Order: sequence, then C-alpha cells, then structure tokens
Amino acid sequence: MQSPAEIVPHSGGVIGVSWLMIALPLLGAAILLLGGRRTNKWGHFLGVAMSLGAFVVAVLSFMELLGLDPDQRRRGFELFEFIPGMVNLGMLIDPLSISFALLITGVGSLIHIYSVGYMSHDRDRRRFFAYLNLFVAAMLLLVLSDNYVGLFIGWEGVGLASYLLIGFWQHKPSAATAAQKAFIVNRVGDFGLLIGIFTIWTTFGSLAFGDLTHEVTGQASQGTLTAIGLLLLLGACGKSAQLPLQSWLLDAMEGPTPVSALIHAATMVTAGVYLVVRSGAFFEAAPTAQLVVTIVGVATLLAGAIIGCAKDDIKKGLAGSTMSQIGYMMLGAGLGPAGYAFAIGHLITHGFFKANMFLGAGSVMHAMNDEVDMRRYGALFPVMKITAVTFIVGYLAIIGFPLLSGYYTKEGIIETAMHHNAILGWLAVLGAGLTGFYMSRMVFMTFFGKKRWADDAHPHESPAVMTWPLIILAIGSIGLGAFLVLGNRFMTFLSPAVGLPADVPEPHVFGVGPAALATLALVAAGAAFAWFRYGAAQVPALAPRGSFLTTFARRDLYGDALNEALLMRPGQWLTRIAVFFDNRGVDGLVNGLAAGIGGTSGRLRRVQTGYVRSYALSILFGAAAVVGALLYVGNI
Amino acid sequence: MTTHYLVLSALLFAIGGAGVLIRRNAIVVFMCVELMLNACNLAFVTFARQHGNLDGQLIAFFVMVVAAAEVVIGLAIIVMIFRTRRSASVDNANLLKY
Amino acid sequence: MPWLSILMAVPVLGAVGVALLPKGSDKLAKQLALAVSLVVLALTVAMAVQFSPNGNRFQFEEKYAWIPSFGVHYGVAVDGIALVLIALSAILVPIVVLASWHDAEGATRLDLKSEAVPPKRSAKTYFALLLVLEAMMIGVFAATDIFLFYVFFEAMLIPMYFMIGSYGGVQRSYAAVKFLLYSLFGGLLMLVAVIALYVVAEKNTFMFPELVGAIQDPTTQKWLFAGFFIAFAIKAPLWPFHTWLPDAAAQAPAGAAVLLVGVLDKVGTYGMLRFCLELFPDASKFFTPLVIVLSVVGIIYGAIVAIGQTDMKRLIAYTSISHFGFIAMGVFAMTQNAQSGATLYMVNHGFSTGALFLVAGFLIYRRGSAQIADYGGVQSVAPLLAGAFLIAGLSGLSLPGLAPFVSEFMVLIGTYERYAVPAIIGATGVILAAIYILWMYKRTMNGPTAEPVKGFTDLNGREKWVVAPLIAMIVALGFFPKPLLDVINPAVDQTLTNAQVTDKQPVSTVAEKKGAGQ
Amino acid sequence: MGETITFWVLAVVSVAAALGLVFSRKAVYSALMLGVVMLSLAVLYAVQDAPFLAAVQIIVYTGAVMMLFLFVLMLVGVDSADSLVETIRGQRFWAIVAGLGFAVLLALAIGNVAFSPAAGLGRVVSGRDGNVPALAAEIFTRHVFAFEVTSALLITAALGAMVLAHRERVRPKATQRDLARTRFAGPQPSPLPGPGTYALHNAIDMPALLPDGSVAATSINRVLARHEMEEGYAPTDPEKAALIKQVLEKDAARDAEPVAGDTPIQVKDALQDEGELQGEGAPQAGVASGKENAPQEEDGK
Repeated sequence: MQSPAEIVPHSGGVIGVSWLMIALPLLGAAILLLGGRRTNKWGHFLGVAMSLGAFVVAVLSFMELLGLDPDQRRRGFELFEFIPGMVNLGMLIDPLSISFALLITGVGSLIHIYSVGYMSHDRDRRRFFAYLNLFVAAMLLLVLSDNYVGLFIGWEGVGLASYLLIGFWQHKPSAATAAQKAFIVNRVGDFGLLIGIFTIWTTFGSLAFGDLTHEVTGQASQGTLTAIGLLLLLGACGKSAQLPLQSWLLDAMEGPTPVSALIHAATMVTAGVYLVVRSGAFFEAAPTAQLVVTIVGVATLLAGAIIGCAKDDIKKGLAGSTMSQIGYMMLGAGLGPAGYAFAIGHLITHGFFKANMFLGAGSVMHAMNDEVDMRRYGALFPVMKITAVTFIVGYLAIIGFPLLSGYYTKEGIIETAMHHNAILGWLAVLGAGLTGFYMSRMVFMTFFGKKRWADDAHPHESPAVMTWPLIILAIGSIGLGAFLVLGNRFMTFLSPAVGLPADVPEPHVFGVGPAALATLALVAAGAAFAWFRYGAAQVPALAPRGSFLTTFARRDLYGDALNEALLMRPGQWLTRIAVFFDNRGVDGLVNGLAAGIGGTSGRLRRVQTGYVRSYALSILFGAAAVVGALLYVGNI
Repeated sequence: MTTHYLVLSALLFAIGGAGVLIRRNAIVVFMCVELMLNACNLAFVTFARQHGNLDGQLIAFFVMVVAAAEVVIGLAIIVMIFRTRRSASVDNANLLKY
Repeated sequence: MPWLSILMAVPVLGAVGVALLPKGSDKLAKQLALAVSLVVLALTVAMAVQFSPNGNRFQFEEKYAWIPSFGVHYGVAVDGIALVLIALSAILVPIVVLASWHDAEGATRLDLKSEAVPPKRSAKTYFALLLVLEAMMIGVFAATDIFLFYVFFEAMLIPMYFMIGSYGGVQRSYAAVKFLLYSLFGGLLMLVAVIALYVVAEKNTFMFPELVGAIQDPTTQKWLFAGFFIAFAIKAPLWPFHTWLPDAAAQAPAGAAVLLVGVLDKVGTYGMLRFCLELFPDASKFFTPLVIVLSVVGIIYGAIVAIGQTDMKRLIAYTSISHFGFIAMGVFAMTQNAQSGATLYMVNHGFSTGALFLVAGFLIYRRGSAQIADYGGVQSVAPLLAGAFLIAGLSGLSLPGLAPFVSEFMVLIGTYERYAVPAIIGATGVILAAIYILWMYKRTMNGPTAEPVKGFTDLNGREKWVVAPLIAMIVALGFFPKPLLDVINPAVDQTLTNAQVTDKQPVSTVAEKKGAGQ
Repeated sequence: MGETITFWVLAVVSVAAALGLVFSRKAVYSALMLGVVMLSLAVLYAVQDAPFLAAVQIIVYTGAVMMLFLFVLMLVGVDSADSLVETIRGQRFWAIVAGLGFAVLLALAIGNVAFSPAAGLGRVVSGRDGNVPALAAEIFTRHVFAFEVTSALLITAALGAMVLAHRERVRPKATQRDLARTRFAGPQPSPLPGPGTYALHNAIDMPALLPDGSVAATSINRVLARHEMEEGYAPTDPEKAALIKQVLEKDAARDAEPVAGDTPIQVKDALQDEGELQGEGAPQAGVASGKENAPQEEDGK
C-alpha cells in the first residue's frame, strides 16, 4: 500500500504556464461570443486552433512531468487568491489531472475538427464552436484545479456548456426541454457536492487537495467521512448519469452529435469518476461509502445495458451504453487504489472508442438526412466503408474483444471487482454479456442486413475532415488499452496521484481466469444472439410492441415516469399551492387587514353627515365634557 | 352680583348654543352665534369689574371687532351660497361629507 | 474633504437642476441626470480608493450637532460594509438612468396594445426623483447617527413612492400604496425603538458608535431588537413580510425596480447587520433561531412561488425574496464567512438582479407585456438580448464563475459551520433556482418564435451600454471577489466582535498545520 | 340696589328675548329679538363700569351688525320661514339636552365659587380721566400690535366680503339693441301673459287662464312653480297642477339633455325622486344637481 505523494510547489517551465490550457479555449469562447457575426467566417478555425493549442500545452506539460522523478510528479502552484482566508485558485498538475487533460484536449480537438465538417451547414456554427471551447475550458478547470472550489466552478461550468450545447438547436422545444432537464438534474447532484464541500470545510478547515491527505482524513469520525463520501457520490451521480440521477443523459442526445461524443460520452460524464478518484482520501477511509459507490456503479452498468438493448435510436442506444460503461468506471473507482488505474484507464479508452462510435453515428446520420432510427438503416457497410470500419473497431473495443483497448481495461475492472466482492464481479460479467448483445445489435442493424432506408436517403461517405478524426480515434481504440494496462504502465504512472494498492496484480496479455473466460463466453453469446435476431433475421421497419421487459427498457426503466410521479407532479402541486397560499394566504391576510380597516372607516365615515348642526352638537358635547372634567378634576 | 352676571352669561351662551343646534336658517344660526359671543362679552366685562382691571373690557372690545369682521365674511358667504343654491338652510349645504 | 456630504449634495443639486429645466427639455434632462450620476460614480471611486481597509473602522467621518437638545447629530462615516453598498448604488444609478431613457415616454409600439407600459409622463421629474433617491441611498448607508439613519430610511420612500405610483404599470397605485404602507409601518416601529433606545441608553446621543454596548438589560434588548428587526425584515423583505415586493417590483418601471430591489431593500439586511447585531448582541443571539427559520422558509418559499409565476417581473421579485433569505441567514449565522458572504451577496445581488430586471425591462419594452406566455423563441431573433438574459439569469441561479456564486457559497458554508441543517435546506434553493430561471428562459427565449416576437430588434447601442458594465461586474467579481472581500472582512470582524461572537474551529488540524507552514 | 333692579329686569328681558330668538319661526323676529338682547347687554355693560363698551355695543352691534343681518335677510327673502320639522333624527332632543346640560354645568361651576365683592374699576379709571382714556391708553400702548392686527383683519374682511359678494360678468352687458333683437328673433315678441289674469286668485303663483278657461302655460312663473312643487304646495286644481308639472318637466328635460339625458324618462324619474335624493346615489345626484343649476343660470341672465 502506497499513499499518494505530496504536492510539490512548482514554478517555471511549461507546467508554470499550464493555465494556458484553460485560458486559450476560454479566450476563444470569449472572442467568438463577443465578436458576433464578424467572426462567422473564421470562427470555427479559431475554435479548433484554441483547442489544439490547449492540447499542445497539455502534451508539453505531460512531457515535462515525465521528466521528473515519480514522487516529484505532483506539481501545484497558486494562480490567485479567490476567497481570502478560505481558498485560492491554483493548478494541480499530476498524473491524474494530466491524463484527463490529454484526453480532453486530444479527443476534444479531434471532435472540434470533426465538427467543422459536421456543422458546416449550420448558420450558428460559430456559436457552436464558442460553446465547445467554453466546455473545454471548464472541463480543464475541473480537472486541473487544486481544490474543491475550483473543481466546483469547472463542474458547473461544464454543466452550463452541456446545457448550452444540448439546447443548441433551441428552437426545437424538445432540445430546450432536454437542456433544461440536464441542468436541473445535474443541479441535484451539485447540491450534494456542495454540501460535501461544506462538510469538508467545516471538518478539516481546508478545501485544497494537497491538505486533505490520508493522514488528515483519518482523524475525522467514520460517520462524517461516510457522509462526505455519499455527498460527493451524489454529485458524481448527477454529472456521470448514475442511478438515480441518470434520466437526463438519454434526453441529452437532442444536442448535435459531436456534443454527444465529446461531452456526453468521452469527457464530461466521466467527471464523476474523476471526483471519486480525486477524493480517494475520503472514500478509502469510509468503506461504507465505497461500497455504495460500487453498488451504484453496478446498478447503473446493468441499467444502462438494459436500456441500450431496447433503443432503436442509435444515439440513445449509445447513450445507454455510455451510462453502462461509466457504471464500470464507477465500480472501479469504488474499489480503491486497486481499481483506480483500471477505472481511469477504462475512462480513457472509453473516451476514444465511444467518441469514435458517436462520431461514426454522426457520420451515419449525416449521410441519412439526420435519421436516427436504426430500423431505417441497414446494409450501410458498402456505402460508407471508413465510417463502418472505424465504428466496428470501436464496437469490438467496447465489447471487450480480446487484445483491443476495452478488453484490458474492462477486464481489469471485472477482475478487481471479483477479487473484492464476488457478487459485484459476476454482475459486472453479466453486464459485459449484455454489452455484447446490444452493441452487436446496433452494428448489425446499422451496417448489415437489408436496406430499410427512407425513400429520399442517399447515403454517402462523409468528407475527410470528418473521417480522419474517426480513423485516429479508431487507432486509439485498438491499441491504447494494451499500452496502458500491460506492465501496469498506467497504474505506476498514476500512483503518485492516487497511491498504489497493497498487492499489485500482474496483468496478462490474454486472461485465462474464470471471470475472463466467462466474460468472453457471455459476450460471444450475446453477439451471437444479436446476429441471430438482427443480422440474419429480417428487422421490421417499425418497432414491434415487444414484451414487458422491452417496454420497460424502452421507457428508460421508467426512470422518467418515476421522476414525474415522485417529483414533478408533487412539485407542480406544491408550486400551485404555494402560489395560491401567497396570493390568498399571506397577501390575503394583508389585503384582508387593509379591507377591514377600509370597511371600518367606511362605516365610521358615515358619522360625517355633512350637517353642520350635527358637528356643532358634538362640539357642544365636547365643551360640556371639558367643563365637566375641569369641574371634576379642579373641584371648582 | 358677579355670580348673577356670570350665570346670566352662561344662560345666554347655552341658549345661543342650543339655537345653533336647532335652527336651520343660516342667518338665524349666525345670530345665535352672535348671541353666544355677546354672552361671552358679558362675562368678560363682569370679570373686568370683579378683578378691577381693564383686561376684560379690552378682550370684549377685541371680540367685538373680530365678531364684526366675522359677520361681514359670514354673511357674504351666506349670500353667495344662497345665490348658487337658492337656499339659506344649513342642512342643504351638506355636500362636504363622507 | 467631506466626501460623503459631497456625495449626497451632488445628486441633490443635480436633481434640482434637472427639475428646474424648462418644459420640453427632456433630452437635456436625461443627459444632465446621466452626467450627474457619472460624477457621483467618479467621486465614489475616488473615495473608495482612499479608503484603507485596515485603518479605522469608520472613515471619512463627519459629525455636526443637528438638534443639540436631543443629541441628534449629522453624523456620517463609512466602514467597509457601507462603502461597498454605496459603491453599488453609485454604479447602479448611471446604469439605471441609461436604461430608463425611454421609460417615462409611455408605450412606443402602438401596434401592440400595451397594458404594462404606462402612458407618457414627465421625464425630467423621473430623473430628478432618481437622483434624489441616489442621495438618500448614499445617506442611509453613510449615516452613523441612528436618528439620521431613520430620517433617510423613511425619506427614501418618497421618491420611490412617486416613481412607482406615477411611472408604473396598470396597478401602480395599488402597488405604490402597499409599498408605502408596509414600509411606513415598519418605520414606525423602528422610530419607537430608536426613541426608546435613546431614552434607555441615557447617553444623550444617537451616535451609533457610542451606543454600541449601551444596552445591557436582556429584556430591553429584546424589545428594541424586535422594533428594529421588524422594520428591517419588512424592508429586506423577509418571509412573511414580503408580499409588497412582488407588487411593487412588478409595477415599477424596470429602472426603479432595480433600485428598489437592488439597493433599497439592502437597507433592511444592512440594518440587521449593523444595528440589530451590534446594538443588541444578546437579543440577536436569542432571536437567531427564529430569524434563521424565517430565512430558510423565505429561501424555499420564495423559490417555489417564483416557479409558479406567470409574470416575469414578479418572478424576478420572488427570486429576490429567496435571495434575501440567503442574506439574512448569512447575517444571523454569525460567522465570518457567512457575514462577509452576506455583505458580498448584497452587492452581487444588486448587480445580478439589476441585470435581470433591466433585460426583462428591455423585453417588456419591446413586447408591451410582462407575461411569460406572451414570449417564445426570442433567442432566434435577438440573440444578444437572449444572451444577456441568460447570463443575468445564470447569475441569479448562482452559477460558479459569476459573482453571486461566491457570496452564496460563503453564506452557505459559513452557515453550515454553525447551523448545518438550515444550510442544507437552504442549499436546496440552488436546485429550485435552476428550475425557475431556466424554465423562464426556456419559455421566453427558446422554442419556435412567437408571432409578436418576430419583429423584435436586438439590443441597440444604449442597451448594450446598460448591460455590458453589469455583466462585466458579474463576471469580474465571480472570479476575483478579493478586492471587495478585503474591504468587507475587517468591518465584519468588528461587527462580530461587537456582537460578541467567535467563529467555530474545525475538527481537524489542517488549518493549524497550514498556519505553521506559512 | 339700583343695579340689582336693573339686572333682574334686564336679565329676564334678555333671556326671554334670547329664547325668542331661538324659537321664533320668522327670521326677522329673531333678528329683532337679538337686537333686544344686545341692547339689554349694552345697558348691563354700562352698569358694570364699561360705558365705552356699552356705546360700542350699541353702535357696532345694534347699529351695524344688526343692520347687516336685516339687510341680508331682506336679500335672502324676508318671509321665508323655517319649517319646524326636524330632519336630523334626535337633533332637537340632544340639542336641548346639551344646551341645558351645559348651562347647568356652567351654573354649577359659577355657583360653587364664592366671589369676594367686586373690586370695581374706580381705582383704575380715576387715575386716567375715566374709562375711555384708560381703555385707549391700554389699547394704544400694551396692545397696540394686536390692535393694528385687528385693523388688518377688518380690512381683509371688507375685501373678502367684496370678493365673495362680487360676481364677475362673463360676457358684455347686453345693450337695449341686443335685447330687442333677441326678443324679436325669439318665438314670442309680445310680453308673456301676466299671472293671475282671470284667475280665481289674484296671486303671482297662480297661472293665467285663457279665454276658454284652460291654463296659459306661458304664464307660469317657473321659479315659484318649481319651489312650490318641491315644497309640495300644488295648486288645488288638479288640471293646473298637472300642467305646471308638465311644463316643469319639459324645462328639466331641455336643461338636462346636454348634461346626461339619453332617455328623457330617466330625467323624469330623477325629477320625481328629487325629494328623497339629497345626494344619495351618485349618478342620479349628478343629474339632479345639473338640473338644479340650470334654472338658476337662467335667472341670473
């Protein structure tokens, strides 16, 4: 067991200007948003340039980091004082954050490039790139901050970018609603994260990652630590679409496809995993919280897989798969240092192959007049070979085809889980089998079988600006897993940031353990079943009614219905009651008082008859009363 | 004797007051007010003699002056009201109410 | 140099000048008002630069006997808290002047039968009132004599009453009278308490610094506290004294609404912080649970009712009720973080709600209706307008990176240090905030463009100049609140000392370790 | 002794006159009664060492003020007597209670005081050659400022009275020529038939009869007819009464039309209800008062 290294104050070098990673895209976003139509012509190039610039800085920082001793690889430095006496904004460049930074800027840049082609017909392309840049900046702030407040700023920043991008086609009510839903559900998670941060502050008096080491967290009570863990998990669930806050992710597919690839597959949704790993000092000290993390992970990986099995919308199918894969990562993150490397590794490989598949799906949609229903696809392999091949590479990676990226990272998670808790492990294996089924279903329905195209569909291969990113991502999908996992390369690299487990497992090129073999068998069975149902057999162009289970999956496991029944409806009633109470109750009381006074005076004013003589009478009575009083008092 | 004068004054004052309350003709009401003022003057004059100085008489004098001014204005107002409303009844001039 | 007196005199003289302009010179009146308010802003900046955060608590002191027989002084001075609030007023007024350029001219789009825009009125009176109001606002924050404070506290109502009553929407007179009566009621209670304070303290002075700690008897403290607090709670407004605000804010012209919610109401929370806490420390502690409960109820209740509103301006007003709950909670949490946060919140809320009201005002000016249902798809025709609305709205829901986040975070974290459960309940307000803001945004800006919205023009030059400084402030303070906090913190320290409270210490030793390391 | 007799005589007289002032139906009688009270009081002043005030009382009050009263009475209508029906409920009862109560209270108060014998003014007056110089000395020394202020008051009052009583001429005075032209341009150049011709009663409030015995509508004096209708003194002859009413209604309808008269029926109703109106319902009151004003303007011309 090895604890993370201390953070070393840093100055100079590329790392010293690593804040440029955040500043460049932010600047790009600002120029594009404030520049207005003047920047329409070259706006997308600026966006790509800024993203690439950030990537270059990330790579250089990475190189510089590699040049240091492993225990010197956590470099931190302060940018400026944010809230005096509480927290300063600063950068933390360590193996964990730089891995994320590379993924974000790397995949992000590819998606930027891809978007130049994908969005070429949209008159608001400039705005799109502005939002993308904004997202990259916020996401980098999230992972590069050296404290929870900076992380939270980035956390909500990516939420905003996600909101803007889901609702990019805001004139569509469905897009606007989906955007709003995503933001609000995320806010529920943010609420948890916020309270978690409060608890950390009040308990430990600091919010900087560097201060919150294992020794420090060990001093707090178990209850506090569990509470912190669960609150942070709630935040992670919101951002990473884990149960019970998963419902927004499927709707988020309303956004343009590059957005789905970048934000809702490769990067933003993995922020929850980052949070859990980054907060390892709390989770490792609170086993209960860790257990909950793993349970949530497993539940979500199964739920996502089940949803993925039933979706005919290619993007929603991929979204379900994303949920499921993040469930794996969450499971890994909940397993402590042993799982961290696999979780993050899977995160990175997933970033590649899922982005690859999303962009591939985008390419297909691009070719099919934005049709998303897989039942209207079929036999696309011959017409768009590059897209199909890259997609299939991604597919093989995700189902864990031996020797491809996903195989190593996912196997790692399953093995570790099995080691940790057999039930969780076998459930994860089951999930892998389901993955094999639904991903195969998707591939068969899209690229093979018979044509079920709409009449006006003329599929064609996408332009080079779109296919090259696919190719690059496909290469990553093939080799990255082996590169990271074999020889525990990634685990060693990460160890200064997250620590090492007591017993480091020795990864195999091809696992032969019972779990590995069972996984392979189940995946193969799933794929075969999918071939049987969707490859060889005729696929109806209209979705059949399906069994109860199918409906259950199609309706997102009734997640929305549940939210609606449990939260939305009562919320609407509550709102109505509150408004009524405010108008009639609180204000009614006030107005009633006013009306009462008005009524009383309305009656009293009748005394003012206008007859002088009545007034005179009262004057005389008054005079008599005065005289009487004088007599009584003065006793005259 | 002082007491007698004062009682007479009080009596006249009260009668004047009752007159103001009972009569509706503005001019008569006005006369009753004058009666009350006169009653007061009587009391003042009486007190002047009782206390052996001229202050009471002085006040009575000023009261007379003011009363004269008041009568002038009051009657002018009555005439004006009569001109517009064709009535000298104080009850008819009751628009200034609730 | 008597900075504060000059700051008050300049707008008053300006108001007189504006009012005395000949009839028909509306344009000149506007330009003069703008110039005067900019001069005030320049003077305020000049003063703020000279303020030394770590010097005496009260600076730029002036003190002259006013009614010697009662020990009433013309006493003005500022500490960090008052300074930032004065700065807020000085910044908002020129913006409001610019934003209200056409507010007095009635409905211009005759093709849209307008109910929300009142008929044409005298523009120069409006701007004169605005300047008078500015002087009063500066005075109320600067007064160190409690009697003088009371005078400003009440006198502020007069210009605002006329601004709502003559320049407001359809129900303007109802709203204006309601506003006036509520405030007068509170003011009356406060007057009683002020006099009682004078009598009981037996110091023959109304000067605040000399009265701190003068009242020792707990029962007396409680009564006096109640007198002050109810006045401030109505002003702030705290639940359940809030119902005047939605009416007043919805009926007032947008500019007046900004000053009403942005600055005037801050007098309530400012008063709690300055007077209630420091003059009656024991009573404050006694009443803290009650106030915290009211604040939390206000946060949640204001947010829920805001969700259910159909009128944009009313909605914004209810969000403010929610935000005032945060401020009051921060003030009474009695921790350094919470009180600094609450003070910062007062400033930030001024900018954020100000921006929201003004942009909503631009919308209403274009459409002639404040009903949310009358809009839709504005973003497609007027993207800048929509963008400004979004940023203002996001600042209203305390998005990190925008100014209100810092303050809300500090308030909540500071409250959590002492009262965890109210802070947690209050934090659910952030979820509700997302619902009310985004839902309003969605209904007005997104979706297919509604027919009457199609003719909308985007922000024009003047409107850009209105929005730009506000958004710049919101973003700048969102990332770099330090300059303000550096000014606020010493004053809050002093307040806490006078209120006889000390911060709780965290369980762990991280802070000590850090302290040793430095 | 002489003073006592004087007092008792005058006290009885003045109280009786005061009661007469209050209770006489005709205003002229009231005025005369007031004169009696004032004269009595003048004598009582003289008895009480106040000869100057006695003189002023007679000159100013009995002379000037009373004349003014009588003058105004003449202007307003000498013979208009108050009706004795009280319209405000309980007013008379409570007035008497209050008056009596007040008198009793004052009397009690005065009776409770034991006055020393009056000091008399002899000492004051003797040093100053009598009452008038003594008063004069007081007025023009100690009270000179108040005195000057009263003079200002009197001037103001005089001006005020003039302003109030004055009526601005809004259009140029019609010349004889104008009048003649108007008259001959109008429907009836000849004089209106006088009232009372061939009537049973030779009175101004009686309309003239035409040779066939029917009523001549033009001979009805509008003002008097209106007044009588309001007071309820309709002519005993029902035909005449009906005719008078009809004429009045026609007038009213014509006058009310420009004010608010889309339907004449409404106006008629308003007229009939007038007795109870007294400003009850606002819209009707408006009609009523509009109608009320109209004939007066006619009178003024």
